[in-house]
Amino acid sequence: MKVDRRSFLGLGLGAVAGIAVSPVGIKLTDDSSIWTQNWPWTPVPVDGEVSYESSVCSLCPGSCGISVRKIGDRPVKIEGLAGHPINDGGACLHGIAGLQYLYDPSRVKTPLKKNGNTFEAISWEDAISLVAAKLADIRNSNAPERLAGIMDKDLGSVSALFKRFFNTFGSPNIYTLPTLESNLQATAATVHGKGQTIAFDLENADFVLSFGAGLIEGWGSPVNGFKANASRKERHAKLYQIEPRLSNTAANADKWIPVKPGTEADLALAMCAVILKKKLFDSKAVANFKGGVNKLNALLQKTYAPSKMAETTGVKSSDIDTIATLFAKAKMPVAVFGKGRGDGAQSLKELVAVHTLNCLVGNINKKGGAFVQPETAYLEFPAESMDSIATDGLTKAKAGRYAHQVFEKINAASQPVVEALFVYNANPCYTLHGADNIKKALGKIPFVVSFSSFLDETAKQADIILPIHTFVERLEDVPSCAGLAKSVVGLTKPVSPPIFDTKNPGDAIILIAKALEGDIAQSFEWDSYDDCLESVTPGIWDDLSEEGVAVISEGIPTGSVAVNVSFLADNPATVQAQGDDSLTLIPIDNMRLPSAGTAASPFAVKTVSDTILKGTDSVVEINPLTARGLEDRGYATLTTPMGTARVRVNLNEGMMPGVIGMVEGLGHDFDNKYVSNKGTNINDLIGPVIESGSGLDAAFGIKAKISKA
Amino acid sequence: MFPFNFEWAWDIAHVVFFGGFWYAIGILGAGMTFCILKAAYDTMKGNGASDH
Amino acid sequence: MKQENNKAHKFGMVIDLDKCTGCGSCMVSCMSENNVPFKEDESNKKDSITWMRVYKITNGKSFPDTEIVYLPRPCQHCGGKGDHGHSPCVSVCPATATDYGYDTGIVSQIYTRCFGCRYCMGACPYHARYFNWWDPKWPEGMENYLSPNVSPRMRGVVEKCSFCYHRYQAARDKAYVDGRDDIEEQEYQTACTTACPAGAIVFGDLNNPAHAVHQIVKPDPHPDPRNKHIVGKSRNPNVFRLLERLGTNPKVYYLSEREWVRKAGDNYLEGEWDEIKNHHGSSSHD
Amino acid sequence: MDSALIPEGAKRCSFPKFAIGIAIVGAVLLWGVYAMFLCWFKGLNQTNMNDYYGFALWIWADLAVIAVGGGAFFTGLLKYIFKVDELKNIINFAVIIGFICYSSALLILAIDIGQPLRGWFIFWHANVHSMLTEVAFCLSCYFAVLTIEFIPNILENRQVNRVPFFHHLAHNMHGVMAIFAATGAFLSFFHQGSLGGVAGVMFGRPFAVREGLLIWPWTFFLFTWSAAAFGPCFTLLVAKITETITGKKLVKDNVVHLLAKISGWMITTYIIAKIIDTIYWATVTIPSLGFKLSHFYTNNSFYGYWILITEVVLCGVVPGALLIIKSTRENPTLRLIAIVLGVIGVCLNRWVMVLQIMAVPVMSFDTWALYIPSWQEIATTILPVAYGIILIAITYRYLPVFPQEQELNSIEPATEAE
Repeated sequence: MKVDRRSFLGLGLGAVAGIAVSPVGIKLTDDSSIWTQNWPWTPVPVDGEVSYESSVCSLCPGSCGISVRKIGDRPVKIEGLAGHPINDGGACLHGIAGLQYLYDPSRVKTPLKKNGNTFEAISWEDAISLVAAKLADIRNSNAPERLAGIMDKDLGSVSALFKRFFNTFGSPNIYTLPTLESNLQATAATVHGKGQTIAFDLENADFVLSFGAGLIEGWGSPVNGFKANASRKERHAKLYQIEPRLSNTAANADKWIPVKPGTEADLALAMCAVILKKKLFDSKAVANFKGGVNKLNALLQKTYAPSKMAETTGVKSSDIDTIATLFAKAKMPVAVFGKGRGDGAQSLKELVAVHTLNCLVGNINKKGGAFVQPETAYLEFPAESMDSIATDGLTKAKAGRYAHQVFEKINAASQPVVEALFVYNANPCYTLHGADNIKKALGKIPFVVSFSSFLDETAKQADIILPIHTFVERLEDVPSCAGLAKSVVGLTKPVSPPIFDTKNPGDAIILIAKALEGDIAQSFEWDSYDDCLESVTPGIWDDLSEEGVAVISEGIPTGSVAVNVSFLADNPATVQAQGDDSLTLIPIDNMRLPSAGTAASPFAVKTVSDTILKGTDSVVEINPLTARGLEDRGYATLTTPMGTARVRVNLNEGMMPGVIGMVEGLGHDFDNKYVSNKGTNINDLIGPVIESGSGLDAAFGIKAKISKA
Repeated sequence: MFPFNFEWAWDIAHVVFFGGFWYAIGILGAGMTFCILKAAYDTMKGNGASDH
Repeated sequence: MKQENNKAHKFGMVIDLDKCTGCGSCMVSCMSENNVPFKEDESNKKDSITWMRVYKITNGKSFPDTEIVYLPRPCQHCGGKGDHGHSPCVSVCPATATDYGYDTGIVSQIYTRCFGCRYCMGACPYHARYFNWWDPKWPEGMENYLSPNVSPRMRGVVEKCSFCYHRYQAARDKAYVDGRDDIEEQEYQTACTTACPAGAIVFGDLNNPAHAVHQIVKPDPHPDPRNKHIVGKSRNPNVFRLLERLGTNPKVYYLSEREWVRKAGDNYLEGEWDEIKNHHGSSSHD
Repeated sequence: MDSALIPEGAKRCSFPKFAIGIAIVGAVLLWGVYAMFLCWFKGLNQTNMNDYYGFALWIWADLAVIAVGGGAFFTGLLKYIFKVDELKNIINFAVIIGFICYSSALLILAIDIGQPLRGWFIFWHANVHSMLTEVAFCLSCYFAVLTIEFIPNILENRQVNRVPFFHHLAHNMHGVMAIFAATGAFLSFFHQGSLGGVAGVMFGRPFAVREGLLIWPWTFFLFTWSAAAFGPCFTLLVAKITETITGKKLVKDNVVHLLAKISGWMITTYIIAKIIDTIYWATVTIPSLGFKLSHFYTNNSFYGYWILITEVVLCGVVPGALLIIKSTRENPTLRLIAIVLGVIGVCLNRWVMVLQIMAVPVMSFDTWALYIPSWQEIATTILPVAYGIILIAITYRYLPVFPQEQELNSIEPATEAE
């Protein structure tokens, strides 16, 4: 048949009409929509049996109890553990987002060895033998003190294992980074004597005078702080917050007293002067003070009278008088110290001056006051086995009082001061002031071993990285600390099998010790860290393993506490900010960003306001009066003696004029696009200022200038 | 859209709305059917393309 | 639909703004409970999916009289004018992809039915609705923490807070297995409520006088004599709702002892606030 | 080479010239099509819309083309129902413009929705309480009507008309066109109205919300009215543009004057209603919600009172007055100014009722949200314009669109263009 144009047209139209009335179209339409409802690239979570496991979060010193919801083997959600003595159900955003750390594909997945500028994966056996070989060399050269170590804290059995390792190795050079707990211990040591720590009974105090302590910004045990703060409303307890910025704590407080940055110690002393002058102190308590109360009083009345301190601190002398009086007359007052989170740079003068207020009103070891108690001790290790190299090594002087001094020494020296460095759970290349100098110092150390879950700033400087379990994968004892009124030990449990080829840090150090053989190996005779933990916690293991938590002490500590005021009576100098510019740059602690070495989780970063981080720029807070010529959200160049940063500006009436605030916890530079390369690390812009006497880095800020970019 | 869709309810809103809708569809459908059938009829009856 | 008991629930929330610290736990708890995705840059808050968003509000005064308050904003689960269930979004959704549960008072969102017209987003004055502008992507391996209780949303649909409806379903299922008619107050709590470390969020059934929310809110059973569209106004002088005057009838109430905070919850003409502020439901004017 | 397709007795430009013109506009069209596929395959992240601007440029374009496309239903209504017979000379063109506008609107909607493959859920799972449902149903049905109205014109093509069946079909369709037109007017009334209702029912948005009659807010009636009023302006404007480009007079002045007069009276009555509505809204509706008028027009870098004054006075009162006064109406320049202002006015009204609603903060602590469209949005918005030009060019070339063309151009054909 000849197909002419017309019949072709007819056939075509017929076919179209046929298809149109057939179910093909409807079927295709339906199928395509069903396809969009099941796009293969949109994940479908696997279902399974639901179970809950209790554990403890060790992301921060808070030591909160957590409940991990699991579907089959896989943890899917972290929540606060109801009934836990510290957090009773509440949880902070970092803990809740903890699984983003666990499953993070940018974790260190296997042991790594640096090869030029890159890392290559090696086996655990190779990694341990490389480390052991290097350490053996150091010992063979009879200079065991040239092994240094840095840990995040000096608490719990893993830290104890590291210390034990250093002891048996023969090096006194093991350091912790400044934490609230270390600052509390330093304060207690100065006022009450060594081996003690201070806690604050915030749940009961009826007048909290906080010298910049970010009680709801991550200070101490954050969730506990939130709870204590929230309970103020029902208890009708007052909170007076002293700091240069309208922080969340200040905003939540009954009164915000703006103070010039770095003059908190002066203000506290002025209040002491008022209390002494008006005889508002607890005479019974003060009668037992040692170290020259009269000398101190004379100094305070002469140098720190409110009239003299008004100009210095920016607080009216009448206000100083009123607040000091309110504080002294309150039934259960407590003065809290530790600016921001209380970690990082702090001045001992300030800490002691504020604590002296507590001592003066006699609230030590009283309900609602400050608790002075011995440091938590529950670990019972067997005696160490020491060889002669170890005993000799331990007699050598430490390379510095604190970690930053060691780094300074390394940078200054032409000879190697440290041959090898262990870094455990710490990120000094990010958290210490003048972070660039720390990196430089690490570069000068021939052999750096990092025990880390993440390839953070410090791990990137390491020669060997030993990947460790996250808190979701490991067993560990987690003692509470950080100013908590009760002392408990929680047990972190491996609720998830290890996602990658990682180990418990305790196991890593045991393996290294065993590889070194001899006395060191003998001191680490456990089969595994898990065995070790059980054997060194004989008093509480039953509670720990069954309840997940052991209460060491709670309630008001008994017994009298000595008070010595000689430190203040000698009138230590107040630390000044470095530089000559007219403005002062201060760090802001924000609950949604951890200031410690670990970067925030993607979820936490997502919650960060656009007045803190915009795109990849840090946004600095500045009072409109100070920000002449700067536009809100506009770009600016921020310059300090340490460096320059391009930032954006947030005109903020809650900022004291003359002060620039910049959030801590941004500006990480490692390979994780969700949390890194965002904003500026303020520790690059601030340099350390060492407080004479205490040796602490007390740089509360730095002088700065800002101009339109 | 149809009474067998599970959102459907025999309430005033559905009756008015879909009443109007099906009414309009009905008119258009009937009108077009009429035109097409009539055109086919006209085509078969006459064969010129002249009258207008 | 058959209900467990004769009386319909009306789930609602009270958030104590004096206790809220702006810590962000509720936001993250919500994200991890509900499989909310994240992307590289979340600093543009206008395209950042946060079912629970915490606003920072200031009193607008200069230093040192400035004050700030944080206001967590989940979906308000509006009952619409007269609380008849015609919430601003439900009434406009052309495809019945968002619906009002008359037995719970919860505004649902059916992701597989939403075709992404975004009319509901335009209709919502609280910006509680979010569009999936991008395909949700989790870094390799991170999809392992996704919960099977809430399906991840595909690109091109709107999502929002569901008052953790899956938790209600789970609680109801459990009650059914236990042979109980109804669930207990503590059995059904949203992820933000349980996470809040300050205990600032209280959740429960506004229709149940035994529940804490009811006791705090003391909802007025009568329509507001000033505006008949407003139902369930709180008789607690410190409690307010966001944009109550629009007649959206949210089921999220806020509590604050600070007057400027309560005033910030709605819009007032000059002088109007002083007239209105002491009006707390119909009974206060009897 | 395509002379066999060109209407008998009509002069058209040479095919190469026509082809070049089409190619140029076609390039723009392809740019738009490229952007369209980007949006479909990569998603709406290609736009600058966000969670504050769920409705943006496209929805404005959608409402605007439907408003200016209103000329089709209103002219049809006048022609077939009210028997205003002169309008038969422009009805074909009005229908084509309507067809272009409505097909564009449907295309834009298909790009705008996040899940185009599920777009039919709006019918299948219809929520009859939603104004958008009403829009979708009436829009699609009315598009069917426009297609039906357009078909006879297509069938009048010289070659097609030779087929007896098509000839008879065209004839029969003309015969029952009044019924189709009536249905079209009914559908148009509701979808134009429901497009207005889309804004007016948003009681969470004080800038949009209006009181009304039964379930229909006042914007429902204002939108229908304004589409009927300004639609003919657009028909006249496009006819004028076509005349300019072809260099031929295509519609007699008396037809133009009549349509302009009707439009003028519609605009005038509409704008009175609009002014009353605005005053009522400003003095009764929004104060009851706690807002002052200034809230909507200050504290931002774009939306000021100027937009209100431009829309209502400059592009409403002025064209209305120009078109109802005989002397100005019959002055070609002033008439052109009036219809241009009118078209701008109705587009501005749709802009305000879509974008300004999204921009205005409602919560006391919220801020104004402004947005700048991405190039993909702009390209896809220009796409219908290019498509419209091409379709008009083709229909003009091959179909007897203007019944008066031969009469008006019988003596001496002027210079030709596409």
